Amino acid sequence: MDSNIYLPHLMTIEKITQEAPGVKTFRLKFQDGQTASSFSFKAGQFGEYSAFGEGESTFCIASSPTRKGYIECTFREAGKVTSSLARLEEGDTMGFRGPFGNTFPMDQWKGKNLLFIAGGIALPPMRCVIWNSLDTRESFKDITIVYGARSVVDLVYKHELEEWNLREDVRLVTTVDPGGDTPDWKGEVGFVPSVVEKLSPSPENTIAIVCGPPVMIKFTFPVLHKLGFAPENIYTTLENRMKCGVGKCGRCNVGKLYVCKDGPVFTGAQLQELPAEY
Amino acid sequence: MSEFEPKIVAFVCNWCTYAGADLTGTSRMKYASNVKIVRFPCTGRIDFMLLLKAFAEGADGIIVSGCHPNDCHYTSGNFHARRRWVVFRGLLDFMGIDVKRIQFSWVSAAEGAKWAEIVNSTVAAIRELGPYIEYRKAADYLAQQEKEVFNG
Amino acid sequence: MMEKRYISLISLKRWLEKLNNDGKHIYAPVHKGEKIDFGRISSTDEISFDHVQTTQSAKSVAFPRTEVLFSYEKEKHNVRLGNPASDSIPESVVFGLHPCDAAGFDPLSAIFNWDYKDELYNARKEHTTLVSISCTKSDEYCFCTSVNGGPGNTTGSDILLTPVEEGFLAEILTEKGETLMKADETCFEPDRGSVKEDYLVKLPKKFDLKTVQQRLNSAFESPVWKAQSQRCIGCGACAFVCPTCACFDIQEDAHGDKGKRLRCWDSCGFTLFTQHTSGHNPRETQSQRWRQRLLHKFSYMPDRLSVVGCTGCGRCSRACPVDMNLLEHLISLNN
Amino acid sequence: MDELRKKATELLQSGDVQMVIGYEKGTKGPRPCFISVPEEAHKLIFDEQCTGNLAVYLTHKDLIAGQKVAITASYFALRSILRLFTENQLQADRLVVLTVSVDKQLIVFTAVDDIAAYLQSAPVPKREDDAALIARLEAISREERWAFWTEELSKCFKCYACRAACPMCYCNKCIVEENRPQWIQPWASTLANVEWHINRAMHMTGRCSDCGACGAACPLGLPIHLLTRRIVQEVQENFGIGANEAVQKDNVLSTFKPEDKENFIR
Repeated sequence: MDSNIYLPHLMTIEKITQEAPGVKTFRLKFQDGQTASSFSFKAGQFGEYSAFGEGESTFCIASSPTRKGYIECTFREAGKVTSSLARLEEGDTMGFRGPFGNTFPMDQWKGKNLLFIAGGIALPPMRCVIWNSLDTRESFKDITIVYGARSVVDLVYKHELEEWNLREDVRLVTTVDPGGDTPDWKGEVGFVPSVVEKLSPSPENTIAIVCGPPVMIKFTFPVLHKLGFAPENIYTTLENRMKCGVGKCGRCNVGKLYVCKDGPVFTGAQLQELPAEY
Repeated sequence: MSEFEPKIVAFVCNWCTYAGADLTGTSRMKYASNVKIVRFPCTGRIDFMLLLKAFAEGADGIIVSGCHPNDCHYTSGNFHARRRWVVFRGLLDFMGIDVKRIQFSWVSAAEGAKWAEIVNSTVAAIRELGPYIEYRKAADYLAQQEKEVFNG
Repeated sequence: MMEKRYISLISLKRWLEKLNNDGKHIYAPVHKGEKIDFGRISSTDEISFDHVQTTQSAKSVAFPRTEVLFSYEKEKHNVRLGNPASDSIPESVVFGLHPCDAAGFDPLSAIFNWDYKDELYNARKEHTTLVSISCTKSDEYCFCTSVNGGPGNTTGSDILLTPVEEGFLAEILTEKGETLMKADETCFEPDRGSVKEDYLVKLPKKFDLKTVQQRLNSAFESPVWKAQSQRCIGCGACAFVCPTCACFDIQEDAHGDKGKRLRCWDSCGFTLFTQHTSGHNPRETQSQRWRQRLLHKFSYMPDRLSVVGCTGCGRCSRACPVDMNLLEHLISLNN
Repeated sequence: MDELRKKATELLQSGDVQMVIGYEKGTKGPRPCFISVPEEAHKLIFDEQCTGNLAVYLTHKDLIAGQKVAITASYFALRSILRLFTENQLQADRLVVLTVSVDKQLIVFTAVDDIAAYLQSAPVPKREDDAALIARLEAISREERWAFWTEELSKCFKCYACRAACPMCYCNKCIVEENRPQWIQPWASTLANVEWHINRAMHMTGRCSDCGACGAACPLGLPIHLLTRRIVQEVQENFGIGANEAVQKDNVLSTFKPEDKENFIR
């Protein structure tokens, strides 16, 4: 079979970072030199990650396309595949198919303010865009990141959060759910939508990128509308269940759109048109 | 052709049969080496699927063994297991799965000799019956794909 | 390409025997218990000619219910992958399928090729020649004429046979069909000039496809889905017998360090089909899943792939344990 | 039948129930229907053809949606209803159970115990074809039985119509969908199918009404209901518990008697 779309690339796990309880980041390198040099992707795309013997799981590529030579994925141990991925060690082999799906239109965002709003384990898909924009910082104006998790310990990318916090050219607001704070917690306490409302960012020349669990999205969108953000200036990524990643297996569609092909990146305006199948 | 050596998997309870099998060893009793023992807390915990999986993965015979009635460490696990086996055996036989390849027994911690006898006689019986190819053949879906393309 | 010939029943059997002797795998409708279904034949005597419809469609010749995507072997830190070889796919002939089944390969091919090309499907399809037989009877579940088809429709077939008098009018429709005919051309006589339409079953249109599609475009929130799906018990019978349903699952058959990744049939009607690991389910209720099935076939596929996802074979309704009659629902949408 | 329609109208009109689960005329035979307005009660039918087990709908949460419902139950469906009561899946004050006896009398059950009493007194509908096939299978050799079942079950494509049609299969997640560990291979191939059907049958022990809905639902016509029927027989022969009794008792496999048969254990 010359071009078997279900055959994964073999990847070596170069580095494993424990981000939070049950959450790990893998840095992966292509074992095949030719694939490694020809591989390219854009912010927002995802892949199918294989644990051989268990199956595949879908995550966004969490590293920035500006960082060459590797890709990263961050996942929480939840089901069969992710639990088995979590048992792998540095130097082990896993599989990767991708990149799949559409991308954030970062070229169109040049010269604008970027407002990132993320909840829990949804920072990873956004981390790709954040680093992409920080690595090409001159292309954008103000960059604001609002990130919330259930509790302090659940915040992922803690080192990077510190790094962003220290940067002059980034405004970082972190928050944890009420009760999730610790005595020395210096960030906000409250749910992401209410923190955004309090922050009251200006919609002027601003793109909002929202990633989070369905319930967070559901409550954040109205806040953004209230603040005056036009639906076409709000972006999100949908995470419907997928198997094939290539528009065939029939799982991920929302109405007539396939999240794996037409998404995962959608604008608020597109979501208004779509039936609520996500 | 080398002689057929039956592969036997024994599912045994920790408290009686496993201790009994231990006694067989410490008493230096010789018995057939064809058995791989899998230890469970109780016969009540031995799911019938384990037996089917053993056959599918290459076992030619199976021994399931635990405490005698009224001796269960958990009072009634073996009674529950017994009921399950009654129904399971009946169903298997009705489906044509060879129940002669499954030996159920009660072997207490003191019955080292009985364990040796159970293993030896089971090995002999399975040697007589031959490898359980019939069952494993059903597991090979690639060989069947030809036929199954339109069965499916 | 189109050439007309005549073939007598005796010659037809001789031709099939020849194909069989040439090593081709011939699948044809045969008796399986009380049902008629496709099976590989070793003798032409096994073939059933007088049924209305086989239980299953012919799709599994190109999209088998269980298929190896690749194999793997783990060794310490490394993994070796084994790609299925296309030369292991046998040359196959499906004989005696009806036009609705042959037409079903169009939507299937569209799904497997609309963007990424599914070479596994394509390889099987390429190795298959379809010799269809026009319909001389129908039943209350048939509605091919309402979905751009017909009892003598040539779409998808390589050769279409229409029963006339003692033999068949043979329409050789593709190069593949011609090659197959030439395996023993002596079996085929010159066309006797039979008028095909005279021998076909008359099947009036039951609804207007355009109207149904238009209604569906704005019917997402309609209460009709809930009402229609009350009876549905959520099994996958309709999807599995359907000639165009292509939803699949990917599973792992692992044995120690070795294993295979498999593709197997799945159905949008199953509760867990779309359920996330978190438990969240975008299509939580049976009515949402029933709606997905209808909209996918009659709205999304025409829209995205320019092909209707239904050929009117009626199998879903025949197979349904609770008589979810698709035609009845389409007629009610039409009205 | 008129009596049944009258009763259904009355129940809906008085607001005593919000829905009647019954049979209506379908494409070829009777099919399930759901009547929620008295004007539609005339659609209801009930005769010997009405063999599908409507009790399956009683655990469909989207359908029932907290309503009080009435159901027209066949002999076997009554057994299933009893079992669902035993397994605490039904509330007696939210359900009206109706049946039509062999002498065409409408019976409205007022208590769960009345259903049990009716089942004892009414004749068990005969399924002679099944009995004949079981007898034939018992008469042939074990090897021939294996050949029979592997041939039949090799056809199964795992549409799970058998499971969907069964009132006892109300689990949110079926054992076949459990993937940690993957007990049963979820794809369709002979052994994976054999394992699935053994599991299905075993999980029915002492719970099966022997209605045959699983086999009737099978689009491929596989006689899988014989497996559950065989289990019913095993329970009767080995433990002396008949189907009517089993559905009312604690699960056959979660109970035991010290004197249970053990002639096969050494």
